[in-house]
Amino acid sequence: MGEQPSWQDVLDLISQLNESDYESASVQVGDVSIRLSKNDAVFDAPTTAGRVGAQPRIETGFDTPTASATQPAAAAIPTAAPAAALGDTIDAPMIGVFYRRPSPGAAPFVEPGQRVEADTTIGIIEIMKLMNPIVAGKAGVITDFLVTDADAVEFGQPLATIDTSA
Amino acid sequence: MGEQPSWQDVLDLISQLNESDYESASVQVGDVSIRLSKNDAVFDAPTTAGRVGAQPRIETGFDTPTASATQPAAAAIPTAAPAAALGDTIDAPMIGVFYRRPSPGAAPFVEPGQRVEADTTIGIIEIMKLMNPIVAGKAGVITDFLVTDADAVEFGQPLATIDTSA
Amino acid sequence: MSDVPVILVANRGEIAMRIIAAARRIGASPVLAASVADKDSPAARAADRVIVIGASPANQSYLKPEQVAQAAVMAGAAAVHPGYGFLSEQPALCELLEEEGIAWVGPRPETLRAVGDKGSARQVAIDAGVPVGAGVEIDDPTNVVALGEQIGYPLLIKAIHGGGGRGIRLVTNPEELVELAPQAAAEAVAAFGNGALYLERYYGRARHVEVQVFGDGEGNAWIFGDRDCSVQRRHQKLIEECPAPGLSEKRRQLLHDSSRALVKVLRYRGAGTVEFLVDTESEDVIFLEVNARIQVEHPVTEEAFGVDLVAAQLRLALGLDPELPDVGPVPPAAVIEMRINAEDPNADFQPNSGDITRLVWPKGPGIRIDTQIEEGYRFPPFYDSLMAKLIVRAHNRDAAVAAATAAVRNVTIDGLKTTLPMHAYVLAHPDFIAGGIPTSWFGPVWEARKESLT
Amino acid sequence: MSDVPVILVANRGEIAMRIIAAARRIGASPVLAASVADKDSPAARAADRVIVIGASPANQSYLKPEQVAQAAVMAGAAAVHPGYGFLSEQPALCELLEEEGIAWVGPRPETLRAVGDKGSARQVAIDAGVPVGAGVEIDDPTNVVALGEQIGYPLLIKAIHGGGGRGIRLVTNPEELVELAPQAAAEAVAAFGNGALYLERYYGRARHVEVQVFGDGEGNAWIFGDRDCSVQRRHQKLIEECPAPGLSEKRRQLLHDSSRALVKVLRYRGAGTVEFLVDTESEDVIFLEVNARIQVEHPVTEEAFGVDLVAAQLRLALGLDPELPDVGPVPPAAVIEMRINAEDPNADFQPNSGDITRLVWPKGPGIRIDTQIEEGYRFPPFYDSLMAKLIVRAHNRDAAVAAATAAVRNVTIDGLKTTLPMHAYVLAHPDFIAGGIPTSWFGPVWEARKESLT
Repeated sequence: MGEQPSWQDVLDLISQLNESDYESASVQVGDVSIRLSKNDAVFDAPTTAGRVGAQPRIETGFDTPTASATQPAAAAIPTAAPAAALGDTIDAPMIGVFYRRPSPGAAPFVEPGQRVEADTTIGIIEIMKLMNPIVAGKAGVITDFLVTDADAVEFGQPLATIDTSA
Repeated sequence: MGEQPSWQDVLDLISQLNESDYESASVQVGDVSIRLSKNDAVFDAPTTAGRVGAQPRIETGFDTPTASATQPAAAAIPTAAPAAALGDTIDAPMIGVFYRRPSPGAAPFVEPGQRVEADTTIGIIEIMKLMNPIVAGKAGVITDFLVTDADAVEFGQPLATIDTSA
Repeated sequence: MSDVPVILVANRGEIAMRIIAAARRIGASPVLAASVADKDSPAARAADRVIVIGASPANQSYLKPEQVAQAAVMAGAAAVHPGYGFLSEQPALCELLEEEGIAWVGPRPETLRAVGDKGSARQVAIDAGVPVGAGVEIDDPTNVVALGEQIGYPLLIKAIHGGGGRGIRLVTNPEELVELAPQAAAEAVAAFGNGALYLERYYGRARHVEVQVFGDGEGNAWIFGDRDCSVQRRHQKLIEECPAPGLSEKRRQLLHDSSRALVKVLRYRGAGTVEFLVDTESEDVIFLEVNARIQVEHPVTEEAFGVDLVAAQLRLALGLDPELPDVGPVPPAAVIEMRINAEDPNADFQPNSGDITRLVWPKGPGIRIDTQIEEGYRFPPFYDSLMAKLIVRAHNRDAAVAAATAAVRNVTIDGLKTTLPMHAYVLAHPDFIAGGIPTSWFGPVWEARKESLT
Repeated sequence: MSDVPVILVANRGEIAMRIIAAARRIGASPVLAASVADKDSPAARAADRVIVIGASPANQSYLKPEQVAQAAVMAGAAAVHPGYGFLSEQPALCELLEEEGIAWVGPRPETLRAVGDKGSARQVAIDAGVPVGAGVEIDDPTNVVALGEQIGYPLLIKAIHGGGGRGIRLVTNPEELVELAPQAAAEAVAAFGNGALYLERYYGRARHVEVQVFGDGEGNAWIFGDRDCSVQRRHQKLIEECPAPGLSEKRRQLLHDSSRALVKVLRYRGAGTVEFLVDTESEDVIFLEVNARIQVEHPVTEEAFGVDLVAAQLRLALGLDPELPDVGPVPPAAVIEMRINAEDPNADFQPNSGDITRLVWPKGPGIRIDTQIEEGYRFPPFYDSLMAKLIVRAHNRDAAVAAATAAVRNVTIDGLKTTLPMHAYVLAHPDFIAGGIPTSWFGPVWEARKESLT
């Protein structure tokens, strides 16, 4: 970097990092060093080793394979954590009223613990008296339903959790 | 960094960090180092000796006797300033035009390097044709003038730096 | 049921903010039906609740009647305000809501149908005694002189089966008509398989003037003056003002009386606009269409007359007195609205989207800003390019133009290209300052400016 | 020298924002003279430059003429706008600036002197033929019946050397006067060492009505209608409106003509206000004083008439045409301003300061907010308690009261106690809705409310 950051630069960077999605960050430029953490689970190691010239360096605290990689700030933004398999959900593809059964009194389409394929119907969404079958969209084991039978749901609302690694 | 942060800069930074989402932070600029923690679960390095419970902690890198003292942030605001001797300034007590000499062509009231007492006149501020002598306000050695002769100055603007430890 | 009625806002952007404000004005609870892209928008934050109705593209959310109706049911809405565009003039949503006993903030579905089609709207106008454009079918292309006289010059020869601008010829005198009519018939046969032609009067230098009406649904009308919306680019309005400058008392009365007659014939309910073409080269005034909704440019009328049209719409839909005054034909102020679009006027008005990094609005007397944008707002690529409406009021038109000029100069929007430079240019142009420019004015003037810069 | 004139804004808070907006309106560059406490304020950010003139307490900054003048010199100001309060009616700053060739946005220093003193202001009014309060000195306390008749009842006996409310007696009929006058004389001798008394007419149920004037400095006046400012607590205005409701044409004409005569006599320059007491129990109209500055409540006039008084002040000071229209005596709209103060109306209007944690303003037609506050702003303890002015305009007074009621309901200011609950109460009170309450109305009504709550 041609010039040392000014004090204002430092303030701006901290402010920018605060608005970012990083849990923690460490930036060192020349003799300017900034380390920040939103969860405190970091900074145990000797972090100042391995400077990359005068490049700004950001260290995230994620314990994933990418955590210690050195990369420019801009590149880091959307390449987030590898979707934890257990947290996967099946989301409502439309607004309406969600039913787990084909008709009142009938057995549910699926129960938690049951394995589904992408095209397995897991419920129905009624929108203005039109019934729309809802399929799982991915294969796996339904771990839980997040809405109750006959709940109104919005577009994109998680209906059920699914373990796609199972 | 070309310039060292002033004491006010440090206070501003701490205030900014306090309003941020960070649990902990460490900032080092030149020989100024700031490390803060909202929960104290960090900074296991040798510098963490002498923590005061979960209080935020400020460590200045100024090489003064108080530099490594641990103190709460709130207390640090105006009183705490163990007046870093080198960074101390004499500020304009009024808006006006600052003169270093009693009259054009005359010798300056004081020169950098010169020792002053609290009541030593270091210049004049003219406000709407009224001349007001400006005294140092504290004893020490004038290290530098921050404004040029006949500069317009605002209220509170630093006029000169003074080493009060000298 | 609570005694605070819920208003479902079935729109986005600045008009969603406007409807939310009107709901708050009358003490109702605004709930926003939003696409995923808008679920955290400023309008979403301003509402009491947000219901996500569909994906970001409008055709998967804002344009789906059953999704909006479902949201209205879920919200327990007493009424649904559709804003403008989207489903605002579609009978479909209106009818779905009727079945659910939810009020529609707009005219009856039969009104929407009657004015939604050019042909039937023309017939309604004729029934109401409103002047419509002269048009006549040609029986014999070799015998057209009398028909030409009947229509007047200049006129257009149009192939009845043509469309999209094809099969149209401009004729400025009888000699041309005699020469071109047989040719056009032959070409129409060749191009469309049918040689039927008709003649229509051509107004190359007409203004767009419209009348703000508000009907009680039983044939009675409030008339809130007129607006001039002649600063247009490709039929898109850029600047609107109230009142229309330089209208003779006689013309104004014809416009207002015609609009009143239409409200009566339609038993029109709520806010609407009757659009006219007002010729600058003849005394002709021609009915264009009825816009059966609140319009983008309604604020100029509100500010000119000191009324709240959107609150009045809501009140009427809830079965209340709309609380509107009877006013004179000319308001006691002049108001100008500038549409600030996320378009680059120096690059053929190409739309752009992205983050608004800095935003400063002018302040002071008579300034109103209708917008959803704020600093840090990410202007989305999915919807139309209207970012904000800058509305300026003063005691007369000269003062309003001066105030608008200063207001435009004092807007800062960083991060996106906007139409602000275009507004600055138009407001300083002697033709605009003089008032009464036709809709054909802006295009060539802006082109000429571009050429003068290169 | 640049052709963009610099305007030094010698004030803070909402009026600093207002002057900055007016400077931008006329294309000038606003520079703020700020105390240390205000150096990072919203007004500071809105200005092109900030000059720190002194410490936070006003008597070390905003009240120091030489510090403000010095800032004006340093800014290269073409003119200094003093706002209201602080140095706005002091000849001192005005004269310092004159020496430097910097324009003062306000009347001449001799005008400030002439109207700054009650006695000389009264004499100016008498010279201009403006009705002043009847007052007469008592020669002989045992012979007062004729003097009493001359003044009229009720009246006040005042000790000439009394003051601060001491030595004043209210008398409602001649018998009381005969009995009390000798007593009062004896008491005055005992208390003030001098028994001199005078009689003054007492108006217990008078309204505060004022006229907005704008003089060209050569004797010509624009009159921008009147304002009613009778909702007062201990002489502090809480709510103002334009026009004053229920004034007869004759009274209005007397007020306006009197104001015009004063402008002429004073060769008044710029914006000013002539305050009157308008009795509700007699036909009396009494001159109170001339306020030789822009007033807090100027926006109601601006919105009612569609003018920019502050921009006009700046233009006039810069030697330009103020660009003001001639208007009729009654504006074509009704406007109400509510002063939102950082005071707790339920705790004797005790002021408070601190952080504004949440701030939501109502939006919609006819709403204007004049303020410096924003979310996160730390309301300082050093200055007066005015946080914001909420100004609402509608086509008539009933609609304006309704709109104001809704607007107050839709303000959210968290972090500080404000006068909003007081506004909600007054706006809903039948006396206020009826219009024309006297200045003595609010005090007991608010007390009675408090008692009814406990």
